[in-house]
Amino acid sequence: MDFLGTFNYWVVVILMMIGLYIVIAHQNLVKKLIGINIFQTSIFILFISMGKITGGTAPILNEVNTLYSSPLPHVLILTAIVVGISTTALGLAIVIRLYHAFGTVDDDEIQQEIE
Amino acid sequence: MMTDQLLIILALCIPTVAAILIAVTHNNVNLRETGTLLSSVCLIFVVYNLLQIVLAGDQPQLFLLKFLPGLAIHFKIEPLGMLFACIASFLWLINSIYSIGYMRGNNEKHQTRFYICFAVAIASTIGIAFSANLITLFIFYEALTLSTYPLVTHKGSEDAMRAGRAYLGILLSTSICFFLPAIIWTSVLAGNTEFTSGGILDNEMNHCVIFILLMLFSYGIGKAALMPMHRWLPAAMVAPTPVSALLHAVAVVKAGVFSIVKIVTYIFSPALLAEVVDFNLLLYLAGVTIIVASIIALQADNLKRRLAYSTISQLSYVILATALLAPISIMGAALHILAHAFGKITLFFAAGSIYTATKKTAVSELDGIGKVMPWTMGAFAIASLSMIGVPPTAGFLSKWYILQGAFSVESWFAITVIIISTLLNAGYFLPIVYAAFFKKPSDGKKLDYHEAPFAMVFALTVTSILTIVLFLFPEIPLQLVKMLVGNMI
Amino acid sequence: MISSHLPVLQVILPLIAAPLCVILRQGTLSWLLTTLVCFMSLAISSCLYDQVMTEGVISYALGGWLSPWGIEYRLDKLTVFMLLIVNGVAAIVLLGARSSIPNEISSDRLYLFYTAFLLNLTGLLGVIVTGDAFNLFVFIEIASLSSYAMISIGRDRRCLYAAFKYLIFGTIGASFILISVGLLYAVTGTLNMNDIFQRLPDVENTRTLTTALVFFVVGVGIKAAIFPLHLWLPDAYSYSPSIVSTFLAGTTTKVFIYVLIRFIFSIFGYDTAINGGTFNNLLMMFACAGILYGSYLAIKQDSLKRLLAYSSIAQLGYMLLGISLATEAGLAAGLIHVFNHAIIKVALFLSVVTIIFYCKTDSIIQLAGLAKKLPLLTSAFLVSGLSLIGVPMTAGFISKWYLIKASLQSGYWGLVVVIVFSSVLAIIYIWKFIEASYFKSSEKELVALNEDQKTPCLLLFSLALFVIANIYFGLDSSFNVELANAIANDLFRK
Amino acid sequence: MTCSLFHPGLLLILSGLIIPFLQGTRRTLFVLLIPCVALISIWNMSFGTACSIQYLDYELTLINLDALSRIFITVFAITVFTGSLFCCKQAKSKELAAAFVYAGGAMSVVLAGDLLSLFIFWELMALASTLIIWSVQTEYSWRAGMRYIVIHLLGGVILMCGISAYVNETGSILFTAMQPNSIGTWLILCGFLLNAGAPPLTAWLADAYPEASFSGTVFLSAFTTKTAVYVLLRGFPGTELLVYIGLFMIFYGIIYALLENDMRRILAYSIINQVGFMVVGIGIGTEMALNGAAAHAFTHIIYKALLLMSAGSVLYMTGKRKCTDLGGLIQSMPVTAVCGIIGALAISSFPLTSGFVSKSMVTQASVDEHLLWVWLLLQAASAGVFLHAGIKFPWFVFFQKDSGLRPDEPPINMQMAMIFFAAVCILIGIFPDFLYGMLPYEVNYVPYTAAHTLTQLQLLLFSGLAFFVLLPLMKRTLTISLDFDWFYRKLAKMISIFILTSLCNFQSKLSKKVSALKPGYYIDGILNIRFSLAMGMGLIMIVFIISLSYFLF
Amino acid sequence: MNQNWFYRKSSIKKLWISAIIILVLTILAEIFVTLHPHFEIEGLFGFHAFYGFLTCVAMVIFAKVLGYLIKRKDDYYDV
Repeated sequence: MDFLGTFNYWVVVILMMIGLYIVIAHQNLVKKLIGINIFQTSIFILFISMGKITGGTAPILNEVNTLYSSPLPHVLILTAIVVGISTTALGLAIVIRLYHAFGTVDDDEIQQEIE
Repeated sequence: MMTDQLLIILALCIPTVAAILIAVTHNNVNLRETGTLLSSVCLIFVVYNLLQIVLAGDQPQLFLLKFLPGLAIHFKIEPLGMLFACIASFLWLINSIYSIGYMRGNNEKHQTRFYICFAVAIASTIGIAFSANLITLFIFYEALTLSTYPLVTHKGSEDAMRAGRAYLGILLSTSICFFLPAIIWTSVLAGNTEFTSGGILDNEMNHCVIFILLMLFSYGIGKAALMPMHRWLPAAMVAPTPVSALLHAVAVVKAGVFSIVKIVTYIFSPALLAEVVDFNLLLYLAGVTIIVASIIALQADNLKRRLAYSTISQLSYVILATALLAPISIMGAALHILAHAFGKITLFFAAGSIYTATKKTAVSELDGIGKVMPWTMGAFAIASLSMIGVPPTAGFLSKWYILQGAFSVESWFAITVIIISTLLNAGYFLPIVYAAFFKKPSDGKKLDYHEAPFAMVFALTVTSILTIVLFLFPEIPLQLVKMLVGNMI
Repeated sequence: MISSHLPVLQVILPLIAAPLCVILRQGTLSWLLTTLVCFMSLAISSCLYDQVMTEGVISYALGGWLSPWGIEYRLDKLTVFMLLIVNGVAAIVLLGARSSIPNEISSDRLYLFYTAFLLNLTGLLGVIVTGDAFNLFVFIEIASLSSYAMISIGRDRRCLYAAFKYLIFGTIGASFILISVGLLYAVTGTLNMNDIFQRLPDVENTRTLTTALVFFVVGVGIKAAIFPLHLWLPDAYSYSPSIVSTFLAGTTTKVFIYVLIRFIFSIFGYDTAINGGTFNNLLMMFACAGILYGSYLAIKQDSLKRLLAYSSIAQLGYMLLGISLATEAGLAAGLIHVFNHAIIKVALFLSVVTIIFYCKTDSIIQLAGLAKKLPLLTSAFLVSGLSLIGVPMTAGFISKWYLIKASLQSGYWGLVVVIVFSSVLAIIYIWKFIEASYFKSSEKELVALNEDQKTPCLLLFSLALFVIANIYFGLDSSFNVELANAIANDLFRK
Repeated sequence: MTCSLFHPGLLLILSGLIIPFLQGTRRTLFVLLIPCVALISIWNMSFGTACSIQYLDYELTLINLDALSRIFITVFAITVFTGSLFCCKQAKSKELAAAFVYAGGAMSVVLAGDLLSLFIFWELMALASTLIIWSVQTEYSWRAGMRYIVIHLLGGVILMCGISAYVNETGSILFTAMQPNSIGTWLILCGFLLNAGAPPLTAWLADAYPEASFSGTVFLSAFTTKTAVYVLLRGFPGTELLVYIGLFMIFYGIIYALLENDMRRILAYSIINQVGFMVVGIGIGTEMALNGAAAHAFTHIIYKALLLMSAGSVLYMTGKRKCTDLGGLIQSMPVTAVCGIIGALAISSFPLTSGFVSKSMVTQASVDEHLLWVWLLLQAASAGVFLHAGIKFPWFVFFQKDSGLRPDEPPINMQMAMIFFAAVCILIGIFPDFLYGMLPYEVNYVPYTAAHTLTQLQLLLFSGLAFFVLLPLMKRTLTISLDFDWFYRKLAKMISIFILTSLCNFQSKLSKKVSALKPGYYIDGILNIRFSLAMGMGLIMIVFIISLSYFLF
Repeated sequence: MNQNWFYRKSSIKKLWISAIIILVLTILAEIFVTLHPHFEIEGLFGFHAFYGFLTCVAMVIFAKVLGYLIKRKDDYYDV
């Protein structure tokens, strides 16, 4: 398989791994949320790159060309992006309240407090 | 036909109604006690009528509830169940009389809780006696365990709690770990779990499955106190004596052993077992239990602990008899349940009255007590003769049939076990009788206590006389037992 | 006319009610609205039940778009079964919330709680009803987000951390499910579950299909808190407000078990997914490990809610066990346990809710001698505890009976031993509380009931209802047993 | 209950239960009257079976009277009468009651027509005799009684197994003559032999009887062994094995009596010896032999009771049991001494005494059967009897060196009893027909022929010569001789101690090892570590990779 | 007081002499009485006399030897 053909999928895999690494390695809760975001974007890229059909133009009907790349993934990802943003928003709101409650955003310190 | 079902319902409801009645009248002591006595009397009346019907030959049935396609609470009175119900109901009356005397004598607290749980235990025993399929048996078996738990932890002290934990732990875990899977497996194998004479399992199931099933049942019923699963019985000794009398003679252990006999006769059918099972492990287990429990009883100085271990060995007598798989020995097993019930309850009543009168529990302190408490120790002597199985008492009857069964099956192991255990029984019962009657009080001073309260002594003498009367006029139980074996051959 | 649009109405109704609650801004009024909505959705789901029972599978094209393009709602017996469970639990739990919520959530946030509750309900109902894979993902996200919100709304500051932990786990899970949906779309080109099922045979055992299956199973595993992926559950259940944990315990995990069943049976086809032998052994291993781990740790806990949380992990293991047997009887047993476990767990949690309402604590040591003060309440806990153990005449016994029977029929000896051993462990941790409350006595004053709070009659009513349900379904279990068998039959026949 | 009330056995048992409630003269009168009533009732009861009860779907016949059982019942009645005369004033009411129940049990066993009722009364006899031993309430009697009851219960259970096997095989319960061919009959034979004091468990007799009270041993000696002889007579006449067992018992009795120091243990061993004679008679099995055995049993009960009464009165008066501190009592107790000597002569079957009349029938039977070796051994044995009982007992108790004891005569009722029995011995010796009339089979034997008396005299006098010649060899030593009971007294104790100690230290080692492992600590350790968020994520990835690889490869 | 006549030295000797006389008489009596022996060994003259004597001596000696083997102190079992 030539590298260029599957370039998109390699990007997806790399981004996904980065996202997961950030969630696992970093103690700061905000950074974990950023990691989640990167992870989700990698999935979006996966979906979008599926939609492209070689040689297909943008899916606007006109009489000239007949081959269009399918619009469906794009539509799906729109909703997925909305979902991603709302998750991040909720996460950040919780982090703010955690900060008010515990005075810190560091995962280990909060865990000590809870015991 | 209608009256039979009414009678069965009555037999089950009277104890439960009695429990409620007792709960309601808990503040007025006399009313509560008369309530208990009254309900035990009418239970005996109902069971007596049922006895007439069963003796006439037919087996009344009653469908109560059908909560699953294959499962239903269904009662059918067959001779063995009838015998067990008579024992339970009659001894309930005797035990209530005794415990009234005991509770008053020692002014124990929580008396109402004691009577309520007692009545519920009797209700579940009747349920076990009349159960027509394994599920009903299992339901009432669990009810019996749960209702007797508060009795064991009656005192509420720390070791009572520990005893209660051991009691419940072993009984519940064995019943759920072995008994329930065994029941389910039988229902998978045989389609239903009804008790039908001639057994429901048939020959072409592969033999080791049937063998494993038998082992699951015999260890599942923790109440039969086979050796590794016997720890709960001595632990339950911490309870007051009427409770241990109930535990040992009337309800709990009897239910255990009764269910084993019922399962072997009505689920496996001895004929099938005889040809399927080549290595009779149950027989050897029961034999080992008898010998080891008797040896431990030899050294137990606490009187109730010694009686507990003697119960373990006597129970394994019944299992040994059933494991012989000969019709006659199963008759012997049923009779032994009867003989042991009366014998052991007298022994516990005697232990209780000794404790009430003299606050003594160890065997070594009983020197010369016979002169001061002639009635109690007289009854104790008769009951221990019955345990040893010497002729003038009922113990001899059951031993006679078990031996006949053993010979018809040519099982030398069983015969040697019976011979050795008779000697061991004498070894740990006669010293007590000797010490009571023939030894002068060790510390020399004149014994200043007197006989136990009248109610206890009355109950005591009644049961001891009964052990002899059962020997002289064994017609009714014999007829019942013959019917049990009759429809099996 | 209405009756043809019932499937979508089921989902739309709570969705519309959520913003209404925000507008009302007043605790009791929003409670009234939510209860009203819940009971109406319960009514809808019972009508749907009758329709499905009479006509068989209902297929409803959302917005008139036909199946390959638009979103299609397919309702068969399994869907209706789950609808009844979720709506029933939601309606009854809400009754209890009336008096218990004000103690645990500051009064100004009450209406927000009810909105989150309604959104969660919408999400769950959507997940159950939808027939489209991507739509399933969207509803999962709706349900999860609203449950994070509900957990974090409590007064205890630890619920925030629990919510955050659940958020991270939940999002990762949902994204895995999204990946698997994407891969399925890439392979089959459609998102409609039914079409995927038709097109799958011709892409048999390609690598992408297996990766899609693995992604899906891990994703649902995290959401349904199956054994190794359950780490968010104990904190989420024990630190969140007690009514929330009751609702979560009763419904969320079961809905995701439904999603697992739905995907395995009506999309991947049970022969490729399960019967290959590789998959169900794995599932069975996780289930057994979960059962033993959950029961063992439940014994160690002192707080009642945490104890029940770990016991839920164990009970989930039972459901998974039923499914992983890959036989009709096994699946039926699993479904029966889904139904019974809902009843048992909600009854137990409701009794814990009432205990917390009266005594403000749920630690067993401090609750010693409770039976003397609140005899009825402890007896309710006792009955539902016995049902959890599986004592005969209770609902738990029926599911235990069928589980052991199913595993015996397919010859799995180990499973019988695990089931039986874990019910013994169940005895121990239930008995810990029973012994402390009945047989120990404590001097200090337990019931810290300030006078102005009147007795929570609605809460007691809902608790009583569930305890009676426990006994009733123990005695006459024909309803859920026949339905479960019918479902298993359908799924296996297809 | 179709049986006439006058079942002598039940009569005695009932009276035994009444005795504790009587005191003083009323008790003495009652105690003396009952045996006479029993004797009279037996004599005017016709032969054949009576009093049968339906029990446990078997037909129990309580009375099956024929000449054989009548002779035993008469001798039992006489012994009860004289025994109670002997101790009516001195004995405790507990012991007397037990003795009556014991005698009643023995009579009922003799009368029993079927095996089941025989067994019931057999066990009753065992219990009552234990009570007699225990009623003396000393530490020794407690231990000996315990061993006695355990052995008899063992015998009882073996008998019970035998009976149930026999009933199982043949279906009938009637007590008729049987051959030891099947397992059932073998066990029954062992049960009977155990009660008769046959090897290997012979030790119980010499161990338990001397521990009873001075009057208790009189009763004990009369009933257990004799009922055993009766049941052997009726059950197993002519079994060849019994001859050899009998001979062993004879020589066992002589040797151990020679070694023995306690006077009543000498008499106990001589009981075994005499029973050996009867067993040999039963073994030979001809009419003459069976007659001889029955006659010998009759006479043996009387002179053994006489000997034990004299030993009992010596014990009662001096409180001493050992020969080493007895001797020279003739000066102060002439009547007891004379009765003792008459008893001793009778036991060694001196002409003109009852022993001569009955024992010679057994030897004559062996002659008729041409059993040379048996005859030789029997002659040697009768010489030996004179040696160990005929001379040894009176010599060491009454003559020997003068031990300085001057006890006076025992109370009058004891003397009367002894004189009565001495007279009976002499009477039977002189008029044997009185005894021969009662024997079961027709008797055509003339004991007093010149040749026979002469040879008997020669035999006895020369054995007396041998005694006096070897007197220094037989000096009494303060010792006891080991017997088979060593096994169940010493060996059993050693084994049980060994088992118990090894069991408990095995258990303690095991529990130490297990606690060393500290299993609980590790499990808790693993399960309780706090799972941080990161580790959670890590776990998810691990699970994901495992399931992926699980599938793909 | 002087000992009972029985224990005096002189009477003992007298007793011994009378015993021997009786013994000799019994042997001589055998000549007159016609024994009709059944076994041929019985026919020997004075068989019973010496047979009785010899067996008693044998038994006493055997008992003495056995005594060394099985005799124990009095309190052997009391321990």
